[in-house]
Amino acid sequence: MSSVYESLVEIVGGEHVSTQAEELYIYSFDLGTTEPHRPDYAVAPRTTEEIQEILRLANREKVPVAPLGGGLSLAGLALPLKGGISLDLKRMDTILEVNEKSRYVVVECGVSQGQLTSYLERHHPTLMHSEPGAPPMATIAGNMAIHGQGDLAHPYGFNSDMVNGLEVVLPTGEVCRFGSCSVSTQWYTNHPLPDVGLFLGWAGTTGIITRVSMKLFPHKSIVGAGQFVVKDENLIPEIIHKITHTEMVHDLVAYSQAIPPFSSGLHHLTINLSADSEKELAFKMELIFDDTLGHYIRSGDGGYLGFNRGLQRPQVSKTSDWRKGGGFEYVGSIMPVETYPDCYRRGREISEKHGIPYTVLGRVIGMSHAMMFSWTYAFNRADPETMDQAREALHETDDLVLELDGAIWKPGTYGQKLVMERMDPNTLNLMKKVKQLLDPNGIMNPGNWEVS
Amino acid sequence: MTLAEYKYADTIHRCFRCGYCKFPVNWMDVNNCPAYARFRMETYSCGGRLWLTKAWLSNEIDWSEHLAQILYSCTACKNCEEKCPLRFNVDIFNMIQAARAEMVERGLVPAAVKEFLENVQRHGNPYGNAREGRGEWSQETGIEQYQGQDYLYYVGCVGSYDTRAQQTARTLGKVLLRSGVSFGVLGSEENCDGNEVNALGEETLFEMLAEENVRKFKDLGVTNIVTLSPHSYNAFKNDYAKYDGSFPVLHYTQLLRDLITDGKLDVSGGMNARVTYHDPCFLGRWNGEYDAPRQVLSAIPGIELVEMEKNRESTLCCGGGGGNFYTDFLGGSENSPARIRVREAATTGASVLAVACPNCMTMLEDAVKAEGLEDKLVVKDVSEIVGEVCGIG
Amino acid sequence: MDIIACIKRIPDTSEADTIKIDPSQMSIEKGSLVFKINDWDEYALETAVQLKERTGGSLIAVTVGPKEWDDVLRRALAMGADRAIRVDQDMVAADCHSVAIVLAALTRSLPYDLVLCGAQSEDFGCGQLGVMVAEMLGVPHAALVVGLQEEEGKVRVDRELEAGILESYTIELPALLTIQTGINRPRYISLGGIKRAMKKELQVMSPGELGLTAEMLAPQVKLERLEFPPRGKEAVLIPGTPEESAEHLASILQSAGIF
Amino acid sequence: MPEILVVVEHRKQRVADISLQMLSKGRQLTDEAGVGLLAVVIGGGAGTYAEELAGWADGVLAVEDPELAGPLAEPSQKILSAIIKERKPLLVLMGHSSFGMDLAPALSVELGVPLVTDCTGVSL
Repeated sequence: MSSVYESLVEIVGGEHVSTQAEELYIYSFDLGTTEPHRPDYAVAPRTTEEIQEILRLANREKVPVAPLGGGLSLAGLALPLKGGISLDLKRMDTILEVNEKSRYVVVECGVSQGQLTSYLERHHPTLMHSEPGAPPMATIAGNMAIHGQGDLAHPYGFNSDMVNGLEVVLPTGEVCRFGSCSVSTQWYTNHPLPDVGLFLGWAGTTGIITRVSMKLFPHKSIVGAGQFVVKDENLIPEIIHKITHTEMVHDLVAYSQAIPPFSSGLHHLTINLSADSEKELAFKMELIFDDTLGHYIRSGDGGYLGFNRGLQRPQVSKTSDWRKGGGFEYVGSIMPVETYPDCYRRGREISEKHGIPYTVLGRVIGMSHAMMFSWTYAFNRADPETMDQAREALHETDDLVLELDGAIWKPGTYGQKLVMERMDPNTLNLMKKVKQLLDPNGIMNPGNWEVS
Repeated sequence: MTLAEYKYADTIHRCFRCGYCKFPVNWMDVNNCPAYARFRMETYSCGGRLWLTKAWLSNEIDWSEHLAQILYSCTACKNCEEKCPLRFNVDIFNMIQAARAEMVERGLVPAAVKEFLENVQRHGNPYGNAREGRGEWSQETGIEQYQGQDYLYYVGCVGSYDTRAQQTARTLGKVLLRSGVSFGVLGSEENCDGNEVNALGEETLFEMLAEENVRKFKDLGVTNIVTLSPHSYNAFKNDYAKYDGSFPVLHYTQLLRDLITDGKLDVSGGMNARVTYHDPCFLGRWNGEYDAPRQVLSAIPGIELVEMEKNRESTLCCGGGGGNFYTDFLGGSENSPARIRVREAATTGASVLAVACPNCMTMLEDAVKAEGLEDKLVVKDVSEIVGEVCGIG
Repeated sequence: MDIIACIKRIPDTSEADTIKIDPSQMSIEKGSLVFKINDWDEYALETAVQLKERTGGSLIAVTVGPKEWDDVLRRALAMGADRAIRVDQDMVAADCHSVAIVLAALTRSLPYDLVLCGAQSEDFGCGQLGVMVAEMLGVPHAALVVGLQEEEGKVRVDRELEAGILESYTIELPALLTIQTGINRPRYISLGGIKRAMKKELQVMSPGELGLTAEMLAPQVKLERLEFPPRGKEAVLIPGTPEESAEHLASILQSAGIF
Repeated sequence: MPEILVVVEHRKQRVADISLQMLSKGRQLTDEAGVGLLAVVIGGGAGTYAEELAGWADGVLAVEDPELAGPLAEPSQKILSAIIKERKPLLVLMGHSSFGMDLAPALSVELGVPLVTDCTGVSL
């Protein structure tokens, strides 16, 4: 075994590879409820070339490699399920290029959400990217790889829809480029070349993304969020439909949670607006809160809770402290917007059955084309019983998603099995062939999307 | 001791390891936890360190040299407490310190920490230098021994023994003399203030140092203290009260600011220089004093004060806190925090990097040399800048 | 396994220039010096404590010296010794042979399987004491031990020879070993630990209680004089900027007839 | 004839440097005092050094013993104490090496002969 270690030291340098108990302990944990899986090596490369050498070594020695970004997928997707190398990519954190005219950014795979948001605010104030609600440590590429969504999901869709190009190291060590960057020096579009979209949603089982080009969008000087609340969950789909019809809104989220108690059973809508002038803002406000939502207010079905300027950075980590337990995990799904009422009701039942304060959230994707719906289960890391409760609730929720005819977003191994059981057999078989083609020795993040 | 007896048993597991603690306030990079910036492995991040502490205390992992080094690589800079969105953030360093106290009691500390603490036990300073030599820095400066003057000018170990920091101690003494301040020093009678000893977890040794110092100060009739180092300032201000030693204490930049506003210190001579100021953690994040040093610098005509992007609550620690100026667990790389910091200082176009702490002075000056920036950037203590303006050599 | 660890108190002279030889030229000025456990003995103590932690049994720390030597025994107790004994006799100027006689007499009066001493002391550096005590006790010994593994009734020992060669032995107990630095990493002795160890027993004995008379302790080797070694080759620190020091160096080399 | 005895160490078919220093010091002392210099070498192959040592010492005593591959303190002590009791040398010189430190103190106690170590200067 030591020969692999010595080779790794040669590739990345002694300080960036460890087989010591402390590193193996920390890199065996996901932040959610997934059981720990211990790597044999923790490795932190700095360049694409180092990753190539690591993957060639892994192929020679049949050592599994699990790529790791921020490690915040909360579904164990970056855990070394079969041991081997936990490949921490966060040292590759250079923002390579921002192109104002074509509105795109090229980043290394370790660039974090917080870092990019800050960079754009300081250097390109008229541009923004679709920042997910995950903690700022989450990486751009990692979020891309799981079909993540951010605060521009409505109106512009999944973050993975915003890919302009990828640089990927294949499991066998070659570097490939997809999109315009494969033929030109410009990373401005993913199309029109033959689409070889084999690296998003695969949970890192088909290669390691080392560079990403991503679309950026106009960032207006005034940003803020309006709050609207309704009692009846059945109204949510139609309200979303009407709001999205105005095409005036950035990011539209409906959520409901048991804490604080007064809000339990209520459904809040966070409506992000942005404008470059007070006039534009006033016009949008009137269009949304008077013309579109006015009659809900007058009929007593809904309430307007005001509009506050400036977007507060997402503090989702606070959820991890609800039970003073330093932990939560959620099932994400991609559902039709009209299933919101069932998702809420059935989800609330599961939470209450397991004694967990319910938290559900629906983020609109595109023009109400779909929504990411999540059920969050907090637990107390020091109390295994609550972790078991949360784990059971998560699995039951995975089942619920399929029962409601939806699709699980970034499923862990349990959810993957459910999805594969229902997936079209030919599609499943194609997935198998693709993986065998790209990863003959089965070293790329094994344990994920294992087609039996 | 088992996890149950650990003072923060009900808090240590609440860390979600979400990584906020690695960022400065403006989120620009993940280098603001100095140990993580140096090693870029999750074990060295604040979250990693808390998880490892819990794992060790609940016997999931054994003690090892590597674990001790990880625990002691934290420089007590409190960036994590500034950034963590969770309610237990006020206790983060306390949790690390309590784990260190457990390692101290079991005798299982890194060799460099053992040396540091033994030298303080025997010689009253971490360098192991003889006590008689502690007052030599003040020879031929006209600074007097303390006998009841208005202020006790407390210098601290680094200022007393480190050759570069001694110059700062001398200059400040002369500036105070020039301003007509009535003060005296303890010279070879001065003992370690214990701030780093406390941070390293040797609680009983800190208690002894504090009690001895309080008794000595009271015997000498000390009324006010002014410190050269924010580390001493922190100990006297926050930790000596429980040993019945609540003396009014000022960091010297606070005194200089008052002297200037009261007209007792004339800085009108001015100095033409573009200066950037580095907030020391024990003055800024620990004690909320961000303005006094800046007010002193801004009072000097001709000084153009430019801010680094990481300033005030977002300052990037020089890597010298928590005993690291001696144990140097974060040294030896271009990612050593001090070297990252001087590179940032250079990008402001400033020719002078102003500091207000002897630890920062030694760490950042070495970093300027290591980065080959001597011709572009010089490290000066705020007192030295004031000294130059007043024509004090 | 019952273990006896012999320790010595010596000045902490990490900053060499503070040492002054007193007018009698028979010892150094104690004045402001600070004292500690002899480095080698600290490694021996750590070896003893680890052995006791592994095998159970008792560990007694012993020394020969005046009242102020109690502080090193307190530290030994804090490190893990069960009890401590001091033979009240100031033998700083005595030769190793006389000290060995005292230690051998004391050891004979105690239950022991293994006696551990430091290989030498930082002050006089004779490196004789342990092996002399072994000979007096008539037990097998090994000097400069860098590795130790206990077995049933015996110990496996590694000795460090020149050029990094290791020699391994198995020695029947009871035995005496002198310990070389680097065998382990001595633990830190916290002030809290020392305070807690105050409760442990520290027994003081006189040489008489061990049946020793002044004549028996008469030294075979007498200390005549202590002095600093004569200034050997001169090392000169050439000050100034690179240009100045280069010039200065050139002139020195020329005057030395090298050019 | 009174004499100075030098205990010669050898390892890997070579006389140890420290022993050469002892021999040259012994030679200097014996010339000054007009006494004999005896080199004693013990262990397997001891005889092979006789010629080399003869260049220094007036006499060489090689104690050949195949079992004694390397210089072992305990058996060497028995042999040396017998030689010293018989020849009663004025002075015994030995290297302060890992071998010397293991042997000399024991020999000194057994023979009741005073011992000084780490010497940088010797004169009769």
